Amino acid sequence: MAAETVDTAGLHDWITRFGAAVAEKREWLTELDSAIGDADHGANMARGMSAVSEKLASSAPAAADDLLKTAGMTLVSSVGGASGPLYGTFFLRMGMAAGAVQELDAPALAAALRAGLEGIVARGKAEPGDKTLLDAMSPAVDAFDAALAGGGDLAEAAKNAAVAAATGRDATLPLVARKGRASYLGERSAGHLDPGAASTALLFESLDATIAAG
Amino acid sequence: MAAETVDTAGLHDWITRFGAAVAEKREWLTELDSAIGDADHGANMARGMSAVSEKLASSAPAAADDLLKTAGMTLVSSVGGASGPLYGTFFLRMGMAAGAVQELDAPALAAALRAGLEGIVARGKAEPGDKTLLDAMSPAVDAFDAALAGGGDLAEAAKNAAVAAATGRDATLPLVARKGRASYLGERSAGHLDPGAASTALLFESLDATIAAG
Amino acid sequence: MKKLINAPEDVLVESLKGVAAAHPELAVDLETHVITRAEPKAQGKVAVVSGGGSGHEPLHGGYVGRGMLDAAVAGEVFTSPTPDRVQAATKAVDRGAGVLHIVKNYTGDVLNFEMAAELAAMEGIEVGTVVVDDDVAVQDSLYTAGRRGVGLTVLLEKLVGAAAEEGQDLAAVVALAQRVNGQGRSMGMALTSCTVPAAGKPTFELPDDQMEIGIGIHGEPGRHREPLAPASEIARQLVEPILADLDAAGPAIVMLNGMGATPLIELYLMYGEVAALLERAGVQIARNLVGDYITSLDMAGCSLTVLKADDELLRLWDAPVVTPGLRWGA
Amino acid sequence: MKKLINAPEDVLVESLKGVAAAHPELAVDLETHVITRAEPKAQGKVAVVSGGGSGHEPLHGGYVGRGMLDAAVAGEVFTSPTPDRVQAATKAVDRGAGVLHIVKNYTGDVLNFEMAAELAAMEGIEVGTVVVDDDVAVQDSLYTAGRRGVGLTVLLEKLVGAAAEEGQDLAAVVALAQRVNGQGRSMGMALTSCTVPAAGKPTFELPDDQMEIGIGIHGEPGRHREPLAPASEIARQLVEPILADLDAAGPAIVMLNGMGATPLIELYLMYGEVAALLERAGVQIARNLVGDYITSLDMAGCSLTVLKADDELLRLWDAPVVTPGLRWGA
Ligand SMILES: Nc1ncnc2c1ncn2[C@@H]1O[C@H](COP(=O)(O)OP(=O)(O)O)[C@@H](O)[C@H]1O
Ligand SMILES: Nc1ncnc2c1ncn2[C@@H]1O[C@H](COP(=O)(O)OP(=O)(O)O)[C@@H](O)[C@H]1O
Ligand SMILES: [Mg+2]
Ligand SMILES: [Mg+2]
Ligand SMILES: [Mg+2]
Ligand SMILES: [Mg+2]
Repeated sequence: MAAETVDTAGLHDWITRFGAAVAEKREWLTELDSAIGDADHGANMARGMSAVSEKLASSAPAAADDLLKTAGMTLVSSVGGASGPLYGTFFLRMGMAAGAVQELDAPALAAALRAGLEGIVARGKAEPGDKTLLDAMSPAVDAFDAALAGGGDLAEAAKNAAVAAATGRDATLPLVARKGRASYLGERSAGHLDPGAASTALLFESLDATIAAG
Repeated sequence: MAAETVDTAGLHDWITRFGAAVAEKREWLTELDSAIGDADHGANMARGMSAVSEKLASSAPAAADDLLKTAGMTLVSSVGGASGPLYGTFFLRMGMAAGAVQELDAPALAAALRAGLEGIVARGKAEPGDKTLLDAMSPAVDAFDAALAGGGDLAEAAKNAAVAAATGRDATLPLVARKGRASYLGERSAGHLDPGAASTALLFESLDATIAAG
Repeated sequence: MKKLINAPEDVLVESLKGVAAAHPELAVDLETHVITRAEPKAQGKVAVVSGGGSGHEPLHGGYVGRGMLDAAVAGEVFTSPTPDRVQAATKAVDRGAGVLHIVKNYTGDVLNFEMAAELAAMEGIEVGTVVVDDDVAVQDSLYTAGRRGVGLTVLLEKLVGAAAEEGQDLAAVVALAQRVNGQGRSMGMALTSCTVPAAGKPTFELPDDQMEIGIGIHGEPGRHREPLAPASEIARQLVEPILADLDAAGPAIVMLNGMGATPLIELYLMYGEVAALLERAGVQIARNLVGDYITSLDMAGCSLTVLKADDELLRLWDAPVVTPGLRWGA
Repeated sequence: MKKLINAPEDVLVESLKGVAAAHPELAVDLETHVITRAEPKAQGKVAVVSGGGSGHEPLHGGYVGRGMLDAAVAGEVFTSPTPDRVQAATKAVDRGAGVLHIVKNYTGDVLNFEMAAELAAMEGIEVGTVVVDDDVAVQDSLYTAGRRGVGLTVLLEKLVGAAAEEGQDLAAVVALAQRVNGQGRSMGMALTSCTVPAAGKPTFELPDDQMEIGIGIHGEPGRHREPLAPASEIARQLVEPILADLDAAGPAIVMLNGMGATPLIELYLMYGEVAALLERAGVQIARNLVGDYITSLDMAGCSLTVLKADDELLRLWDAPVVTPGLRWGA
C-alpha cells in the first residue's frame, strides 16, 4: 500500500519526474506549440525545469513550502513567456498554502494543489474551455478532491487526477482558443491539442508516479 | 542557287532571325549563365533584340550601315551588362565597315564581320580560349573568310561560319574562364558552355539561315 | 536549418555580444540581457523601458539611445523576458521620475511585465504601462487575449521616447502612449515561415504557391492561407483591414516593415503599392519608414502600420533620435 | 519563386516608384532609372555618380543624398546600366567641377561606364573613374577580369562623397578613391542562392547542409562549396583571406553586411565572431556597420569588409551623411 503522506523529498521527486518528462517530451511540446503558437513551449518548460533541478540540487530546502516556492521562483525567473509566470505562480501558491511543514497529508496536498490552480486563474484570467492548461489542471484538481471526498486514498486521488488531466488535455483538441497565442488563430486553432494542457498532463502523471512509487 | 549578295532587307532578316532565336532560346541562355554567371544572359539578349526589332519596325533604314548602326546603338542603350556593349560594338563596327550601301557582296560582308569581331576584341580585351563569345565568333569569322578564299560562295561561307561558331561554342565546355563573370569561378567554370558563345552561335546560325533562304 | 549561428542555445547571448561590440554607445549586460544607454539620462527624467522575446531585431535593443528607449530587455527567442530581468532594467534606468513599460499584447509579455511592475512597486519605483495592441488581423474581444502588439510598437517607442527625452512627466508620457496606441493599426503577411533556432525547422509549412495573411511576429500562422498573389493584391489585403478599423484620412505616419528575409527592392515595391492605395483613401503620408524594423527571424513577408498623426506627433517624430535602428536629427 | 512583386519585368520600375514615394528628398527618373538629390549641390562642386545592376539595395540609390552620392543609375537586376543612362546621370549632376564615376569591377559595368565616359568627354564633361575591386575571393591576375567590386563600394561612396561635399577637387577625390580602394578588402559567403525575378528560380542549388564560400553579389556561385559550419568557423573563413591579402593591423572601418535574407540577430552574432578575430589580429575597429548595405536580392549569407583607416578617413567617415541607407551627423 502506498504512503498516506508526501514529504519534502517526495515533492522533490515529483518535480524531478516532471522535469524528466518535460525533457523527454520537449520536441512534442514544441511541435504542439508550432501548430497553434510560436514553437517554444518545449524549450520554455525544459529550460525552466532544468533550472529548477539545478537550483534544488545545489540546495534542497527541508520544508515543503521552501521547496515549492524555490521551484516557483526559479520558473518565474528562468522561463518567461506565458508558461513561466503561470507554472511559477502555481508552485509559489502551492508553497504558500502548504506552509513550513515537512510533509503533507492528502487533504493538505489537495488544498495546496487547489491554491496553485487558483493562482493560475488569478494571473491568467482564463476560464475552463478557453483551450489553455487550465483545461487539464482544473479537472485534475477536481478529480483529486473528489477521490478524497469519496473516501479514496492519496494514491487513488493522484491516479484519478492524472487520468483527468490527460482527459482534459485531449478534450482541448476540438476547442477554439480564447486565451494565449492560439487565440489569434481563431477557428484555425481547433483540431490541435493545447501545448500547456499537454505539459500539465505530464505534471499530474509525474505526481501519480511519485505517489505510486512512494 | 543562293544569291551572291545580301541587301539591307537581308541584313534586317538576319537580325530578325537572331532576335527570334534568342527569344526561343532565352531560358537556355539564362540557364547557362546561372551555372557560371548571374542568370541574366537570356533576359539581356532578349530585351536587347526585342528593342532592336521594335526600333527597326518603326523606321527601317534603307542603307546597310544605318541598319547595322541602329541595331548596335539600340543594343548598347537597352541591354547593359557585358553583352550590351560587346554585341552593340559588333554591329556598330560592322555598320561602319559596310558603309552607305544597299547591299554587300561576300567579301564586303566578310570585311564587316571581321570589323565587328575586332571591335569586340578592342572593347573586351579577351583572347581566344578565355571562354567568351569570342571563342565562337573568332572561328566563325575565320571560317567565313576561309570559305571565300577557297573559292566558296556566300552560302558556303555562311554555312561554314555557322558550323565553326557551334563548334567553338561547344569547345568552351572544358575551358577555365579568364574573362567575364565566369572567371570568378576559377576552375569551377570548367564543364559548362559559355552563354555568350551560345548566343553567338545563334547569331551565325541565323546568318546562315538568312543567306540560305535569300 | 541554415543560420549563421553556433549552438542554438547560445544565439541570444552571442548576438548580444555582437551588439556590444558594434555599439560602444550601448551598455549590454550579458547576464540579464538588458541593454541600456552607455550615457544614461539625467536625474528627474522619465525612463522608457521595453522588451520582449528576441528574434524581432532591431526591436527592442536597436532602439535604445537618445530620443527613444532607456533600456530594452531581451528574452529568449520569441519568449518574453522574466520579471526579474525587466525589474533589473527598470531599476537601472529609473531616474526618480518613474518608468514607462512598453509591452506588446501577448499573454507572456503581459504577465511577466505585470509581475515586474509588482516588484518595482515593492521597491518604490513608479511604473506606468502601455500595452500595445495594433494588429487588425486578430479580432478583438473582451473574452480573448485581444489583438497582438506588432509594428506600431516601433512608432510608439520613437514618439514616447521623444516625449520623455524632452522632459514630459510620467502621466503625460503614459497618456501619449495610450493615445498613440489608440490611433495606430497594423496588418502583416508572410511568404515563408520562420525557423526558431531551438526548434530547428520551420514553424509552419507553406507550399510554394501559398501565402499566409494576417501573421504576427512570432511565426504564428495567420488568419488564413491563400494562393500567392501579385504585390498589388497583397497591398490591398494589408490596407483594407486597417482602414476598415481606423478612420485614417488626414496626415499619417506609415511604416512598411520587412519580416527579416525580404529584400529592400521588394519592400520598396510594396511601399509604392501601399502608398498609392492609402493616398487614394485620403491618407496623407506625412512621414514613412521602409525597411526591417520589427522582424520575425528569417521570415519573408511584410507588415503595414498606419498611425494617424497630428502636428504634435509629427513634432515628436522629427525630434532627434540616435539609436542603432533609427537615427536622425543628430 | 516567392516574391512581393507583380510581373518580373516590372520589378525595377515599380521598386523605383516606391523609392520615389518614400523619399521626397530624392528625384527619381522612372524613364532613365536615375536617382538624384532633389536639392542638387551648388555649382563648382565635384559630383559623385555610381550605378550598376539592381538587386543590391540600398546600394546605390539608397546612398544618394548629402555627403554621399549625387546620382545613382539603376540597371536591370544584376545588369549594368547602359552608357546613355550613365551619361544622363552624369550630365544631370555635373556642376562644372567634373564627375567621379564609381564603378564596381565587372566586365559589364566597366564597359558601359567606359562608353559613358566617352560620351561625357564628347560633351566636354571631365570624368574621373575609380574601379572598385576588393573581393579577395577572386584571384587577381593581369590575364583575368580581376577581382570583383563588392562591399568596399559602400565605404568608398561614403568617404568620397564626404570629400566631394567639402569641396575637394576632382583630382583629390579620384586620388582618395584610389587610396580607399587600395586599402580595403572583402570576402563573402552564402547559405542560400538568390532568385533573379526574370529567371524565376534560384541561380544555384545549395543543399541544406552546404554553404558557398567566396560568393559575389550576383548570385554567382562562390570559390568552393563545403559543409555548413558554425558561425565561428565561417568568421574564420571570412577574416583569414582578407588578412592574408591586407596588412590591416591598426585602425580600421569594418562592415559586416547581410546579403538580403539574413536577419539582424544572425548578423550581430557573426559580427561578434568577426570582431573578436580581427582584434586578435591587431585590427582596431574604429568604426563599424552591421546590416544590409550591399545585398544580393534574397540571398542568405553575409560579407565582411575591412578598410584600413587613418585620421583623415575617420574624419571623412564621421562627416554628416543624409541618405536613405546611411544617416548620421544631421
Ligand atoms: N491566460 C492563460 N491562462 C492559462 N494558461 C495560459 C494562458 N495563456 C496561455 N496559457 C498556456 O500557455 C501555453 C503556452 O506556453 P508557452 O508556449 O510556453 O508560452 P508563450 O505562449 O508565451 O510562447 C498555452 O498552450 C496555454 O496552455
Ligand atoms: N571581356 C569579354 N570579351 C568578350 N566577351 C565577354 C567578355 N566578358 C564577358 N563576355 C561574354 O559575355 C557573356 C555574359 O553576358 P551577360 O550575361 O549578358 O552579361 P553579364 O556578365 O554582365 O551578366 C559571357 O558569357 C561572355 O561570353
Ligand atoms: Mg509558445
Ligand atoms: Mg550574365
Ligand atoms: Mg513564446
Ligand atoms: Mg548581368
